[in-house]
Amino acid sequence: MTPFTALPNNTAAADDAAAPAYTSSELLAAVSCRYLQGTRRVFAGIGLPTLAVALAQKSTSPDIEQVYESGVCGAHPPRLPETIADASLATGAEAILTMPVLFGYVLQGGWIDVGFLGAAQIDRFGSLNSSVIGDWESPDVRLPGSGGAAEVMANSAEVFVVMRRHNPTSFVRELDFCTSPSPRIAREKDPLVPAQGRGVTTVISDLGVLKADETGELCLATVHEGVSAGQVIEATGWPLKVLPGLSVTPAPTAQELDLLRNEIDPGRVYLR
Amino acid sequence: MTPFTALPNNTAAADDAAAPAYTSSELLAAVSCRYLQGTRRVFAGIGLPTLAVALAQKSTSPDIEQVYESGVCGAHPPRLPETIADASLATGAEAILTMPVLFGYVLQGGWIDVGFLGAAQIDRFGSLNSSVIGDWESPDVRLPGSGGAAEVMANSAEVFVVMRRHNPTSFVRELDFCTSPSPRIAREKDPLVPAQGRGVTTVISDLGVLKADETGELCLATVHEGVSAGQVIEATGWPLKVLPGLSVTPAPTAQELDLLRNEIDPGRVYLR
Amino acid sequence: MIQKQYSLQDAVAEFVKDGDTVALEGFTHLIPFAAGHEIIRQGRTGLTLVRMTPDIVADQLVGAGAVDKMIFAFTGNSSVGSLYAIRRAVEAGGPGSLALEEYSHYGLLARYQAGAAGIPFMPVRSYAGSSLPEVNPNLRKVASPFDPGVETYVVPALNPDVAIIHAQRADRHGNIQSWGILGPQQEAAFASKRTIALVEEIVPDEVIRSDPNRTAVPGFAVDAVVEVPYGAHPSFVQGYYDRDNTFYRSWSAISKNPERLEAWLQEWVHDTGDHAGYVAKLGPDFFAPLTPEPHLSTPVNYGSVR
Amino acid sequence: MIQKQYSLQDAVAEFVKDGDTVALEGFTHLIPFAAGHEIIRQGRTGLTLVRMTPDIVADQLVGAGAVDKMIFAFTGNSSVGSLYAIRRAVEAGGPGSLALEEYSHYGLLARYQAGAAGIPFMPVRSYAGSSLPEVNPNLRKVASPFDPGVETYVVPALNPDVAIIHAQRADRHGNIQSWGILGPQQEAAFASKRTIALVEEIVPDEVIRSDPNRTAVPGFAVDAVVEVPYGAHPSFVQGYYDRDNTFYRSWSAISKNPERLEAWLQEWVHDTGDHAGYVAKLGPDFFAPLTPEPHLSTPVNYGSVR
Repeated sequence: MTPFTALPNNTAAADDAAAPAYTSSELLAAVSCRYLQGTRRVFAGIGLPTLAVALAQKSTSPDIEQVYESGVCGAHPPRLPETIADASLATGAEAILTMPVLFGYVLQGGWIDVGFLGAAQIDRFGSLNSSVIGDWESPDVRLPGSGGAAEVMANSAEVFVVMRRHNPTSFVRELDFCTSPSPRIAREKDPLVPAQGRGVTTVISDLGVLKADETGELCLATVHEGVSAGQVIEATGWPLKVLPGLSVTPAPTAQELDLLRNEIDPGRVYLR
Repeated sequence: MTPFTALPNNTAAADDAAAPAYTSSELLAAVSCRYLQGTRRVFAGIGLPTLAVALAQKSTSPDIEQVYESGVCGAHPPRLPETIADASLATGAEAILTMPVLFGYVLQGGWIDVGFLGAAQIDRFGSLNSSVIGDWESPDVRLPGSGGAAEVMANSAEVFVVMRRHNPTSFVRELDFCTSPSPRIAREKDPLVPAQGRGVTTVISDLGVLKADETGELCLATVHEGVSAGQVIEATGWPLKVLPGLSVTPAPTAQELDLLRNEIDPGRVYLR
Repeated sequence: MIQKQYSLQDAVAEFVKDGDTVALEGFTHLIPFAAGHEIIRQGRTGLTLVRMTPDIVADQLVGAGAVDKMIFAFTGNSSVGSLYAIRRAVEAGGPGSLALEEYSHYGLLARYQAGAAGIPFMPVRSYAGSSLPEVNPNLRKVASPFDPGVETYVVPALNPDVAIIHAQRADRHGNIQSWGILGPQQEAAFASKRTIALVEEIVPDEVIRSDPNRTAVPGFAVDAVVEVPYGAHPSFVQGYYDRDNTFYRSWSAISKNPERLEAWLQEWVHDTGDHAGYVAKLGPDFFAPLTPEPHLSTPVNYGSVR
Repeated sequence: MIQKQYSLQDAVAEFVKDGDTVALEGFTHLIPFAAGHEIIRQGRTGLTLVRMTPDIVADQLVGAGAVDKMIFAFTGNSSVGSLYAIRRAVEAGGPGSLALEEYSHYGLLARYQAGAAGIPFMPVRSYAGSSLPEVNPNLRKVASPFDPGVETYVVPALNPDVAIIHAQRADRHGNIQSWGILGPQQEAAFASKRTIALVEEIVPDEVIRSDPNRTAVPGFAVDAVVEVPYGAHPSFVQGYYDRDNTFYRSWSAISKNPERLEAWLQEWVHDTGDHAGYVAKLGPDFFAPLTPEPHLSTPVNYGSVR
């Protein structure tokens, strides 16, 4: 990841004049954390979301909880888990639910406030493709597939998407395949199937942050330090709208960086 | 219960010449046990079926298992359970399944060979009423209802019914209400719903044993000692057919009585 | 930390309202009698009681006039004899009588499952040929979209206003653990808008976290956790106390006579003031003969990083 | 007593046939690698592999030519990198390529649930607007009979020929106990016509019976129970050994090169002869650094009659 040069950010310019340089991962984690304010339960895999939730727990949102698709709730791992298949996530957790309970009762039951997803492609209204590049029958590249993403999209109150590479092949006008549909396309294609949740409200990329407007369209809300709105528009496959009052993404604060580096991920497992 | 006078029975006349008197409960348990030969899994509540299964385990069918609707499988209670709500059924059991697993996967999944049921009314093809005497909306007598009976009837390979009182108000031409339908009526009323299992194959009453013929009609197979076929026909609300070769129900053997009285239910909890 | 610990009085006052649909669950085991009594004490009316197996606690609630309707699968119990308050209320007929909505066990359980899972209905493998669909419009058929020649009965999702359950233990965050016969408590809790969990004891966090697979309902799905020792009496709590069969056998005679039932409710529910009063009235030696000998599970090793 | 204990060789020989639909389950945890290897050793072909998360073991089975079709929800894993045998087989296209039937997690889990519960289909709360129904005819809609204005997607029951699972322990009767992340093993076992359960150890009956709530699959639903220590390597078994992340990271490079993959299968699967040979080849000290410190559950009291 390219390190960004730290610059005083908008909200904490005075305090952070001496903030150190930060990496893209640190920025993504800190930004994700801020958007989690007021959230109770996050459904996420391992990686940047883990850092964001851990940071929120240690700063703004001590009661926030991460629920893993494996069924683990209220994890208290003695060290940062290396993979979702880390035994330390299970030991000492508050609950390990069965898979029918986790996917049926917790996820479909509407208990998740924010679901974190990644994808190979995202479109203007936040539909995601994680199945295939090219044609499904004879793919150019076979991707892993939905996993739980289709359920997370359909059932979380809102969804955050982290995209490490913002470019026109990932932010596309039209998906090659729609694995996890936005509520908008869901209602359009299957109007009688009740939708719950707002779909993708927030996309955090290496260039900036997109937020959904009232129609669900993803629009540029902030640009990261050193990035221009034009650069983001150029890197986006659809005509990207810019929200009024576009600002620069606040940089990680010294306190956030300290927590991430020295308490949460001292081994730099995810802070690559 | 009326004690029967022991008489030499058909199959073990020589051995059992000196067999002691037995009660109706002992007869019902011993007869039920015999019909369980070859059965692997029985779904039953507490009471006579418990005795029948325990007797089978200690005599003809050591591998037979009783599954309780509470989810307990492979119970090894230190004493005969007094009620289905007996803590001793859970302690030391091989498994306690959740209710969705027990009713969904085990019962609906087709794992039960013989389900034991009782009822207030039974009809010619083995449909059962355990809901109401009179009209459902304004009942003469409100009965407990199905409990698991409807599922046991619909999903066991076959069903045994124990009726302690054989008379025309319990063996009826027409049920007041059909709580647990025979596969015959199920197919007639809901022909597109797949049926599994043969329904009631065996009714053990205080007068004799009815067995289903190839059409599913319950016919008199044996009469208990001292009971005539005419008595049973008179006590039955439909024109009861008699199977060819009607015989006298073999009495409990001395060994069976010994096991029941001295090993299985020394406190005479169910051998009332 | 979100405050989850309540007194039983406060939990019932805050989470159970007149006219609510209340799932009071526990299958022979872990029946939340103490909560039923507190509902009577607080004079709730117009409740729709959902319970797979309405038994003595349901008879008490009906006898006290708290319940207008009962959604159930099996009411009564051979060791109880008849539940006369319920029978009187049903057999009376006409206005003011107890309305019934009748299922079989899995039919009602599947309603909880569908309610918990956010799906509109759940298929079940029963009810073909039954009279129940004639008296219960919630038992309907759907054709399989995979084989037009196949139909299945389905039941609709049920989402009670509040679930009330009892368990052996919880932590202060409301993570509920139980063992022995589990009943439909997990389904009822997830299906309901609010959940009150009574427990025999609130234990240190470390106890719950030493065995996370034992947690049936995670704290986030519990609104109030209430420590109520002996709160399931006269039913039983595996490992804590056995069933009070003497009381069960005595109930039918009490319930048969409306005056006697009223006197019993006055003496054992209203006059005791709260569940601690009820336990005190039972007497200090009451539970000794009902207390089982210890029979512990072999610990399992979850392992920890080296 | 019904004989349930098998060698892995005999269990696979008796219960896994060419052309079978095989559910090989374990969600990150308890993946039955040893059974996958034995299937390769015995040269099975034409299998339909059902697995929510086809990962290295699936890549090995596909690379060995055992699998014609894969029913799945997520294939690959960020810590594995690509599964090249699967990618080659899929991206090849045309005859001889690997057929796919694609779901999301709950869609496939719900197929097991319906298969286990004997119902024709199971409703799920997803797939509206998705492209998946266009490529998978098993994702269909049904109108609710309770509200004609409401539709739901449903998936059909799945009943594999055989389920293969791994667990911590069992008794000789095949009562299977596991803890940690449970995955879809219970559903897969009940949905399948036959079940093979691999366990780290077969323990005395008393151990299993000391904690009956821990039993995920009762003995009657298990056809073969096989004691295979370290049978889940390189995945992990909670409390027994951690995941071999080094192997996971190394796999992509092996799988990328067909000759290297073939050599790996020869060396580690065929030439080892059986799983004991595989473990011996890893060496006597191999598992020491992967073995966790003990972290025991607090025993619960089931109680016993006085």
